[in-house]
Amino acid sequence: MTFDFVEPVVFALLSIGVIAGGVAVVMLNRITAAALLMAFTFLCMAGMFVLLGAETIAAFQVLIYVGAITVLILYGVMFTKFGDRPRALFFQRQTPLAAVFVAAVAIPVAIVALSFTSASPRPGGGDLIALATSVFTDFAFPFEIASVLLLAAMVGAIVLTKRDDPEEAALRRRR
Amino acid sequence: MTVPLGAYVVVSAALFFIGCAGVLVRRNAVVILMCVELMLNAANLALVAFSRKYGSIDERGSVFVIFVFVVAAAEVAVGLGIILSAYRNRPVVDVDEIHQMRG
Amino acid sequence: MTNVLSLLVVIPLAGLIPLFLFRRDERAAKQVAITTTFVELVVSLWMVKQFVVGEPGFQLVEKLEWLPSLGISYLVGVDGISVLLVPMTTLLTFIAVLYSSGGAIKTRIVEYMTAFLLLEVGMVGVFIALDLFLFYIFFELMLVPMYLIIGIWGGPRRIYATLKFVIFTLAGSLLMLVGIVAVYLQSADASGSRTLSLPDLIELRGRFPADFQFWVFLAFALAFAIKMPMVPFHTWLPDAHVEAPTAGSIVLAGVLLKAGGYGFLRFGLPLFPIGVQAWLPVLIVLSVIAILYGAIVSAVQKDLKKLVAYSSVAHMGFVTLGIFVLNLQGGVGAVLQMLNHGFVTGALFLFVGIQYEKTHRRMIADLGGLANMWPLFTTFFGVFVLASLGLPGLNGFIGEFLVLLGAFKFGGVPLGGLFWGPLAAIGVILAAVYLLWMFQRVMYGPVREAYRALPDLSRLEIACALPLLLLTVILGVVPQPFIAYIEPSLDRVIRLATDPSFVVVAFK
Amino acid sequence: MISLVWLIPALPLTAFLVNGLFGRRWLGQLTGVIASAAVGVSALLAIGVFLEVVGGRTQTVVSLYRWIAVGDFSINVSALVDPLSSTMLLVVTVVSFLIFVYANGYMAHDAGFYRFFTWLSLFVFAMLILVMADNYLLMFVGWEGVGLCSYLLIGFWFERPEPYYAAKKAFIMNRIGDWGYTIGIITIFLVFGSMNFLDVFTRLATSSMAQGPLTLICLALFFGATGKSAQLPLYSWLPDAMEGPTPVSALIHAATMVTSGVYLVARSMPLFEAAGPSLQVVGIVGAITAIFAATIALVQFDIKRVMAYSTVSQLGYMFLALGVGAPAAAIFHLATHAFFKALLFLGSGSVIHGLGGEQDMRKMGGLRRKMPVTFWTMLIAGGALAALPPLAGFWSKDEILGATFTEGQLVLYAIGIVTAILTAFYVTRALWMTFYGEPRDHHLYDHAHESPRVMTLPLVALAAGSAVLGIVIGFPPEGGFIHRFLAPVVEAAGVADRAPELATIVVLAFVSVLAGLIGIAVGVSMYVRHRPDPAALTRAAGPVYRVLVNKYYVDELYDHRFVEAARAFAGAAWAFDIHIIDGLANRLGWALARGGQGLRRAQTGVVGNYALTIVAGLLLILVAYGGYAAGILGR
Amino acid sequence: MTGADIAAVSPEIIVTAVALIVLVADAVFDRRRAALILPLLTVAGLVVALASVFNVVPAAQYFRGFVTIDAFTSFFRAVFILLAIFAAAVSPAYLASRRVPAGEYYAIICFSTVGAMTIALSSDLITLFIGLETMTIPIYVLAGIQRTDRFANEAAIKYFLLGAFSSALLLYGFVWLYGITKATDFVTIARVLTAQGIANGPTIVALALVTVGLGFKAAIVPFHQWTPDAYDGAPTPATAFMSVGPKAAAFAAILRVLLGALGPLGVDWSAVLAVLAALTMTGGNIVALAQTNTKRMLAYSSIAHTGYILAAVAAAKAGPSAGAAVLFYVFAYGLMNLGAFACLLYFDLEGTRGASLDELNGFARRQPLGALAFGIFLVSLTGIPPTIGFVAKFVVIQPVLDAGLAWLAVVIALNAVLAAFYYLRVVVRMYMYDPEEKQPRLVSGRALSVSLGIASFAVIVLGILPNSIYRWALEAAQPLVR
Repeated sequence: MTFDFVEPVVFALLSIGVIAGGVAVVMLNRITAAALLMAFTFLCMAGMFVLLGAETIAAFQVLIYVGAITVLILYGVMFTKFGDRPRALFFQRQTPLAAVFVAAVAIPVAIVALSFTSASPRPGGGDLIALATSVFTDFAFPFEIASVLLLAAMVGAIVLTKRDDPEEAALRRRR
Repeated sequence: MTVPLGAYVVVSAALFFIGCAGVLVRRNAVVILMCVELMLNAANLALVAFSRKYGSIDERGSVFVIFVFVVAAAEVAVGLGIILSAYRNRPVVDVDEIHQMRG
Repeated sequence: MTNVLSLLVVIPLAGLIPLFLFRRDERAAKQVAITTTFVELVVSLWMVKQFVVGEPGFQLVEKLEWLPSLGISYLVGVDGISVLLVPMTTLLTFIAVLYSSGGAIKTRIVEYMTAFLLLEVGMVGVFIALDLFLFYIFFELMLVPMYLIIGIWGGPRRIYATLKFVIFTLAGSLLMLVGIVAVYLQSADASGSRTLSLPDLIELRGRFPADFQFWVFLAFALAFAIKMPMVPFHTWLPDAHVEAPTAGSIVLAGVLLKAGGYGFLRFGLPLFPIGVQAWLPVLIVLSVIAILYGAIVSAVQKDLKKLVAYSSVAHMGFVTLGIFVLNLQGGVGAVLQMLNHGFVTGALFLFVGIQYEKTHRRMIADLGGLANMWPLFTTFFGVFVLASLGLPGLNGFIGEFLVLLGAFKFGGVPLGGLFWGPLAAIGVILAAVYLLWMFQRVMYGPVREAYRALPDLSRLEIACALPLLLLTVILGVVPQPFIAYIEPSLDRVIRLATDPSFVVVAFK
Repeated sequence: MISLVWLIPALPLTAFLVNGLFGRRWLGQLTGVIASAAVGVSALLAIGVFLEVVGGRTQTVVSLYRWIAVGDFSINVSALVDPLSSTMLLVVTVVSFLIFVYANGYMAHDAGFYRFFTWLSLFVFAMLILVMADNYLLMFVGWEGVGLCSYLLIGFWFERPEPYYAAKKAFIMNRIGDWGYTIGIITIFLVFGSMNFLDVFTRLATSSMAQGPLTLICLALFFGATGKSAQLPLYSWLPDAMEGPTPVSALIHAATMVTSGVYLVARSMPLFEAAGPSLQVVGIVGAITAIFAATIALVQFDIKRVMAYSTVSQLGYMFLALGVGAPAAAIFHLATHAFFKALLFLGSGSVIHGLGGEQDMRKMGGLRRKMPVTFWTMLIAGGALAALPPLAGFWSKDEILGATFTEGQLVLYAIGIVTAILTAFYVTRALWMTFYGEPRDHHLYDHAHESPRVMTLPLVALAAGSAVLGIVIGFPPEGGFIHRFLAPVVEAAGVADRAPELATIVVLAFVSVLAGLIGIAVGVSMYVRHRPDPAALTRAAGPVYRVLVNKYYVDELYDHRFVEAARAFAGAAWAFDIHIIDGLANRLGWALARGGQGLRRAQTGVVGNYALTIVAGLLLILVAYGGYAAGILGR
Repeated sequence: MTGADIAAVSPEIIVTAVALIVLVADAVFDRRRAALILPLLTVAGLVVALASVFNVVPAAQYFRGFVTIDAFTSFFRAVFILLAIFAAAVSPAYLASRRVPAGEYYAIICFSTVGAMTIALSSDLITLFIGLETMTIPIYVLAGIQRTDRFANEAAIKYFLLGAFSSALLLYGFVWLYGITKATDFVTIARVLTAQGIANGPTIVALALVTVGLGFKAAIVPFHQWTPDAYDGAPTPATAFMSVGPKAAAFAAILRVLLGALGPLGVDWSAVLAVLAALTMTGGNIVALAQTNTKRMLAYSSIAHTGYILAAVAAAKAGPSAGAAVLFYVFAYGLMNLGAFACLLYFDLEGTRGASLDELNGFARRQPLGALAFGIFLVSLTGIPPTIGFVAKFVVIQPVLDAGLAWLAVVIALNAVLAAFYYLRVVVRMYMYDPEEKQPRLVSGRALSVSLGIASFAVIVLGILPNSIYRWALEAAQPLVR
């Protein structure tokens, strides 16, 4: 088709969005804003998935990340409420050192990353059927285990956050 | 013309290490959690890219992504739980103020 | 009955059971321990009786599949070298337990006796094990009980002393463990089957290349040198002895040190002829240094126990010298010296302990004039001192003289026997110097009022000392029967160690 | 009789065991009787053995059992009975018996009576082993045994410090000598493949040996001998040994033990003959010791010390004899000396006994009236020592000097003569100061008394010996019985016994007698006529005198310089042990602990830091892998 | 999905079931009865699971090749379940005294065990990753389960944040592997890498990321720093479990991934792992020397032991003996280290963490058998015969030397000496000091004492007769060598 310049352009825009969003999450002072920008990053990511022709994944991405996870984290932010800080105080003392190290690792990795070259790309089109079948046939066992994982996580979250029973409350008060 | 696989991988790498840097530099535990999520997402991007660009192979990559979603969700749930339960005891979320145990 | 050796290992373990049952009753515990060690002693003598004199090889051998997946087996046996060391061990243990039951130990008798029985298992085991793995297990099994004995029932600085003892010993033995594993791997044949049994390894030692032997022998030598101890690894000894309870010192000096010299003879020489040749100069020089250095340092000791401890360093120097001159006289002398040192130094520690129990002094300067009040004590102690300084007619002389003879015959590098022999002989003079000096300052001189009332040896103490005294005299006057046990096996070991087909390689 | 030879040492051994085990509790004074009886019987046996040897069984080996045998090294416990050893047996047992009897009286009131006889019996046993042994190693047993007993007996009164210091000094100096002995005998084994006298000498005769090893052997053995027989440089223990009871001095430090060095060399004569220069050394050392000790004896006031130095000097004579290749003469002198020197000691012992322990001659004087027996017997002994004919000393010493002269050792001969003069002088001096003149300490004098019969009888017996022994076995000179008897043992093959013509013998004898007379004359003139007056002479010879009185300052040198140096060295060694060897170990532990503390600080407790560490680790690992892949780090 | 498949994973199913049953039971019974019943239920259920491990399923691939059942799997399954049983058995007294929600506690242990077992049987990256998370995430909760304890909170936060971070790294490594080899199952990955030959850029990155990720789980220096804090803060029985279960699982993962999938790159990683092993054991020991709190000291010592195990991994080219060494050591380590931590339960009162050295003074007088057990565990950790710890050292040194890493063997030996120093210091305190005045009372639990008795006895017996275990480990290691 003739609009084959579309993909690069969209890709460029999306990747700018993804990276900008990420940087913002790291740099922004206001937690809530950071959380929202994370959601934005996730959205751009979903766009990339679409661009890659993985609509189903994109859909999941929107549902789980933009939906569930962001909301969860926003809750977390609100439960652990606190005022914004002066800039000096929200980076750790080790920041410069950390920056150096991360750069030292990231740059070579990024260069290496370029060496991936695609073989014949697969024609676009839905991936739902393929996905579903493989998940419920080949990947049956990991899938079961994943459910155990979710169950465990649920139990854990509950046991950690459920209301204090009287003794515990007493204990806290004693502190 | 189509975007080469390398480009996707580079973007994912970039996002991954941005998240990585976030973990290293931020103090707020919740923000660190977000950064970890970014890293996972970067992994997802690479996965999808691989699985779509390699025509020959099946959906393993995409399936892997699904599982990563699950893991991410679980981590966030448990992580927030931990952070909150700690916050109840001592209203602090700055990780570098949490160092009663050291040495 | 052929598995008398296993019996020797089992008896003390069996003794633990009644000990555990009577753990509330101290008298019973004492009796159990004494009986057990006595039975052990009797059985060990019975073992000697079954031993056929003149056979160089291993006898009373027992073999049991133990770790087939590792090619390791429970293999025990004795030859002329070990057959006498076993009864020495059991005798000294018996005496130690007997003496301790006389009130020298006041607290936690049951644990104490338990430790001693375990210790006896380890000590006997070391002398009868023919599989390197088994040997190592027994070698280490000696460690923990002695660690407790020093650490719990020891003197004021016991913690420091006992930790030092364990750390030094472990440092050596763990390197030896690496060496053992190396031997194990090297023993693999084409089919990959490996072994650690000494007899097989002696057959297979052709597979040990020169550089391999160089390093692995070093690993073994370190372990044994620390155990002996050889200068400069000896500094744990004075501390351990000073802090250890009397019985502990007896066994430590009498038996544990022997494990080192025995190890050299049993494993070092036969397995690594080239390694031995390579390290020979160092070992000879260190031995002579130990003889002189130990004597010189003992000469200025203010503490009786320290003095005896350092004298052990010198005596062990004779043992190593005798071993590494690699000739028959030297070797037999070394083994005899091990026996003699076991009896004599054991006795010396016993008497220092008795003396301390009475006077509560161990500083030589605080003592004196004991001879007048304690004629019996003086006589016993005097005999052991004389034996220790190598007076002809007593046992000490035989071993040292044979070692010197071997040293003179020694033809190896550097400088040869006519240099090292006379040098080592000086050690005999020095022994006279420091021992007599000690003896007369402790025994002679005017009676101190403080000690006037103190009693002479008690019956128990005499009972402990008498066997040692008799052995001291007998070994000095009629050593030949004992030599007859040792000689053939030792001859075999020396041949293995000096087998030209190996030694030639060492010098190319 | 010879087959019973082992009974001779066995009896004293039994006495030792019996007295040792039961003496303290039950036997008490009986111990003396038991011991004396045992030795007496051995003496009888010894006489029997001696006669049998004289009768012609000149070489018998009586073997008990195999002592040590390792490989090519084999030693039996067996006795060699030949003229030499039987002579020694005789001398030892007889003299010992007399001294034992004497000691019964002398020690009667000592608390350690039983101990004394226990150890004295042990000594006799050891001494007999020494002389009977048929190989060097067994001889070494006796050799060390007598050393031990002398240690025990010198330190007999161990409540006082001097005796046990003297005892230790004696033992350690002997040990130093034994170092030489050990080297000697082991080298003998290396060279000859045996330590048995007969094997060694036969091999020596049959095969030709290199000079080097032989010389080493001989010098080493001789060094041992100097230790036992108190020759330079290891003589200084003997005078101090006088701290022991007098019978001990008489038996051990005059008659028997100290002569064992002479016996050793005589025994090894073939070796010495074969190793040329060493014999020369023996002679020179002997001569120098002789004159050296004699000069010291000139000025001592302690009567026993005079005798001690005299002993050293006389032993010097014996070595001189050995050195000039006249072992028979040496043994001859050994025998006579045993008698008259023992007598001198016992005599002075009796004097000391009579004066209640006083040993200083300056406090004595005029005692001849108080204790006649002691006086007359000591006079005989003194004459013998001064070599007045026909007393025993004359014959033996005359032979030594004669041999020296005929060997052409004129220097040594001169020394010998001078020493003879000195000897005569100091013995005169001693006897005079003790028995003549006016009593210088009246209190002592009044309480002085003659010793009991049990002590005087041995004196008389010994006096008889000192008087006639020489002429009995030593006449005619160079051809006496003793020569003919000992010749086969001690004269090495090939050494033709020189038979000098009568004239020389007479002249030499005359000269030595003259020397003796001169010495006596000088002594008499000095101490009877005070011309020259000793005091004046002392003042005149100030520095020389001081040197002599202080025994050439040798004790100072040995006891202080050497010992101090040794002690300092040992102290340094110990410091090294503690601070360097042990210190290193401890410091290592300390360093590790500090390292742990340091690393603990890396554990900040801050999550961010941990994460950063992880990333740093990631970086390092990337580098490492990259390096390996690029082959920089090498695989 | 056939019956065979179900049968193949029956142990996992049973353990999960146990978890659910316990949760239900916790809801049903009141606290007092629950305190008694829940541990019984757990232990019983786990024993059944253990039995089911040995039911004969032919060694093969199941679930379309996503599940590998072989000797290796069953060995690790057995180890995990054993450790879970032990951990469950020693806990009750503590849980009661600290009011820890028992039901969730046991359930979480079970969930984590399921994850661990999944790692052991996984045959591709995805399953392994899921298993790893299923094993880890419950442990985060376990560390913080005692909500009212600040140390527990801190431990949980640190462990979680770093854990999530390292998981991300590991995941990214996996992703790259997938990108390079176009596959996620170990066999194919190995094949492709072999074909590709020498390591190139992407491979190196992937390898590095995987090493770091797994290194973190196993607490290898320098990725170990979470260990002391997490172990220290977590409730002691949780620590006991954390210190062995996840570590064992981590090594299962390391073996599966490094040997199984990345075997072709062995030359690269074995050299690096050797160095890391040396660093790990030395670092762990030296810092442990400086500790005064026993719990923390044991935490560091567990790092040192990781080093020993890693040495065996680095010696992989020595063949099955290396794998066997890893398995045997993991087993031995699990037994003795869990025991050692459990011994601290005697001292673990409200508001204290572990026991300071002074608190240990005269322990032998106050609790002779407990002290004896502790002593045996410590001696075994030191590696002195006749204990399983010694045999473990022996079987580890063997492949290390065989692989030509003599220097590493010597380092191991010297480190054992170093370790003796602080282990024996504890024995000194227990046996050679007298009890202090008015020491806090000791917690006493019958279940605790009994299980400690059994464990210490096992340490000795298996130290004298280790043959069966070692043979099992050997055949379990066979599938790894291709």
